[in-house]
Amino acid sequence: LSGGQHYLDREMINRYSRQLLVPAFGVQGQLNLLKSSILVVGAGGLGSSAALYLAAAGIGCLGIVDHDNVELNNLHRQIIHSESSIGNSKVNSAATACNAINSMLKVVKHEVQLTANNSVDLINQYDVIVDATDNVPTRYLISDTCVALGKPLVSGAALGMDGQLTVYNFNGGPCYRCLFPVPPPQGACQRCSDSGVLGVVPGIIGAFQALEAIKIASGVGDPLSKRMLILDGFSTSIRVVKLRNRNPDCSVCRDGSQITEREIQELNYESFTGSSLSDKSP
Amino acid sequence: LSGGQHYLDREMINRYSRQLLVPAFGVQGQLNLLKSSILVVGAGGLGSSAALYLAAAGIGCLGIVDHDNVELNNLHRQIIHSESSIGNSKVNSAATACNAINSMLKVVKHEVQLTANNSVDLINQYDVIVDATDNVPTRYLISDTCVALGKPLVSGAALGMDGQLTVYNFNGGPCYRCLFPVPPPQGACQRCSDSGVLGVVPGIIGAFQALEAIKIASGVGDPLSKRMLILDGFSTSIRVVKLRNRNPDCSVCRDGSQITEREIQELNYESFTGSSLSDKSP
Amino acid sequence: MGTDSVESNDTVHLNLEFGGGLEILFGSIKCHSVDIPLNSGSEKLKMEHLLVWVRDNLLQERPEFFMKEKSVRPGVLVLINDCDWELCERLNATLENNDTVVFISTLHGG
Amino acid sequence: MGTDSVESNDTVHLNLEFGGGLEILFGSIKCHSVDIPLNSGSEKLKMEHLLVWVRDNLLQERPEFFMKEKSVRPGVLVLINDCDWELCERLNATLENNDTVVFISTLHGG
Ligand SMILES: [Zn+2]
Ligand SMILES: [Zn+2]
Repeated sequence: LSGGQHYLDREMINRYSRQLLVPAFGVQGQLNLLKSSILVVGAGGLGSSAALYLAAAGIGCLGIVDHDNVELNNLHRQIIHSESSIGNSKVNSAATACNAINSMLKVVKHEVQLTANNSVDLINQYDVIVDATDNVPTRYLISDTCVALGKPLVSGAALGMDGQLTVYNFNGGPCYRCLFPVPPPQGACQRCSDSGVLGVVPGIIGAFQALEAIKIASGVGDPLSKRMLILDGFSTSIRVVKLRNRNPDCSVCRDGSQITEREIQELNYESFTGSSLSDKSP
Repeated sequence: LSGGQHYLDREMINRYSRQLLVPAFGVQGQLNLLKSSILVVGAGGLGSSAALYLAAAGIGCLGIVDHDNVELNNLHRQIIHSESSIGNSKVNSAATACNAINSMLKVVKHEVQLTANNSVDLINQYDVIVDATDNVPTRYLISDTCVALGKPLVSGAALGMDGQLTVYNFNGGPCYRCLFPVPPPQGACQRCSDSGVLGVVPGIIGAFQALEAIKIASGVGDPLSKRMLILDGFSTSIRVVKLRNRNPDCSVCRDGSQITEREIQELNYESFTGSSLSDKSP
Repeated sequence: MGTDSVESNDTVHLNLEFGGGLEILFGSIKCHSVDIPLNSGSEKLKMEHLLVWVRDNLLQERPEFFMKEKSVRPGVLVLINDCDWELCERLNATLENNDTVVFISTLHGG
Repeated sequence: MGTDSVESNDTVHLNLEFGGGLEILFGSIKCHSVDIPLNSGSEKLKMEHLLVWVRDNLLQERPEFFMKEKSVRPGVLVLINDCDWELCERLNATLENNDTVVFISTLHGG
């Protein structure tokens, strides 16, 4: 889905001039970015800032996946939406906001729930995947699909005043299952809709996700692979810790026998994790 | 300018429900926030994310100071604006975006350049000040005024792929002049408009500024006083370092002889720093 | 020199931190400065021993949300001096005086 | 054990980092692992001595953007092991083997 941009026209030079001036980024970084396509899965708290900053930065194509509608109780954190969008689809609302800031951007709206049946087709269309979802089974599904298709995955999460960020499946680094071969027990982890989140915390993590996706897509800088950023917003303490290497025995990403597209479709992520793919209340 | 909110009505309970569920924040944190007034100086790269997240979070009153108009080359980082606002005032554009996400918020538009003549009157109206400006003399002016009026100051900065964040003049911590009694030599520091910035970097720092301002206004958590967050976005490395205490000999904040409102008006910040208060090109 | 800390050859001083919501199991206190007694006869403190000590001495509720069998429950990352314990022998890792061990529950919200 | 590093009682090994744009003065290299020779007769390495060594051995251009008189120029923060050098005697601070010293230019953009 990426555009075939090989030069910067006059409007691009004006629009992106402040980025072109960054020595480490420059014209080549911007050209790489303009050729790239990035998929943001989830247009909620993380996806709001991730999608807006990706749109503004000048990627070639932005895909947005969500099947929810905007609710009033989203607006304390989901700054891509507004009151006038309440009741309308998040994908439409987010796409409108992204094109309002950058009409040169191609936005593809995927108003569906990501499932084992569509994840391969969706993810295969993009260069870099941003996991901005809010539940355990979708996180396994996205990571497994990225392994099968060889896509780098920028993964963020937030809850309460805490946030976490890492890049999976990049340049020989671990996948989600290398770190978490077994899902957590039910009750040990919760969604924003169950246990709350200070709105700006997913905003911070989502912006960091945009940064990592931009770095991967432009080929500039060192992405947060084999490392994890851990934010404690209550005390504003931040660690960037060293993570394990890829697990040579990982059930999903081990060399020579990575998970296949067909195997993904045959997995039941909800029964594996004991939790629902949908963040809608039952 | 703060509202006199003493209870949460039904719409507030719905709108802020995910924040009310955060144990450390809760109803008392939200009520404190709803009573607070916060001034964001600068509606640019830092101010875009800072103001949007403050608006969404439910502060009582948001002031925005800027005297510039929106330009196309702002839009790679200033996500509070959109193409339709090009040529219009940043303050109007930002206020419209903030009220679109939260119509309950009182927004005060200050379409002026902050100067030694108006800084006391402006800053005196607010509980917490966010420095989202882009030049050295304005940073001294804001800090000096915050010292004279006893206001906590959340200070952010970004350039290239680097960002910095700290809280000045809070709870016995240092002011800007305690750290930097002498301005840097000309040529040693530059503005985004001169030397460029990757758009998402001020987005990250601005969101952190909103977090710190929310913590101070709500009385929740440990603000980043006497500490500085230093972000290297190229390598995604982050330090939170320990800063000096207040300098007992600081020319501005020393006990018993703090700078006065009148002294601020008599200072020439442009000649002190050798640099212009305005970020407009000459 | 302090009067409120015990240090000897028979204990190891550690800084323990719990995060990502795991602190709820520990009275919502994130940072614990502790002196762990060594098992008689053993000269070194291993992670395996630390986990049992934490469960028996610091944990206030729901041990099944902290441990599973001899290790931490799935979904908890263990960091020894800012390094994934997978890089340093996991349960068999040896802890030195003043090491920092972080237990962090991975988040899934967004 | 390495062949590419010199360690002895006569040098102090330091990790130096330059940031906030200051790295431009050092060939745009942010991290430098260096062994600083001690002045003959002095047993300890002081910050004052380090600054001169950095200026004479690492700096590639515009020394006035790094130093002013005997100290760093205004607008540069110096951090010794993540601590503002103002908390540890500034020019008089003593550096130990494997210390990390960060020189960071404060930013003003937004
Ligand atoms: Zn794997
Ligand atoms: Zn001061």
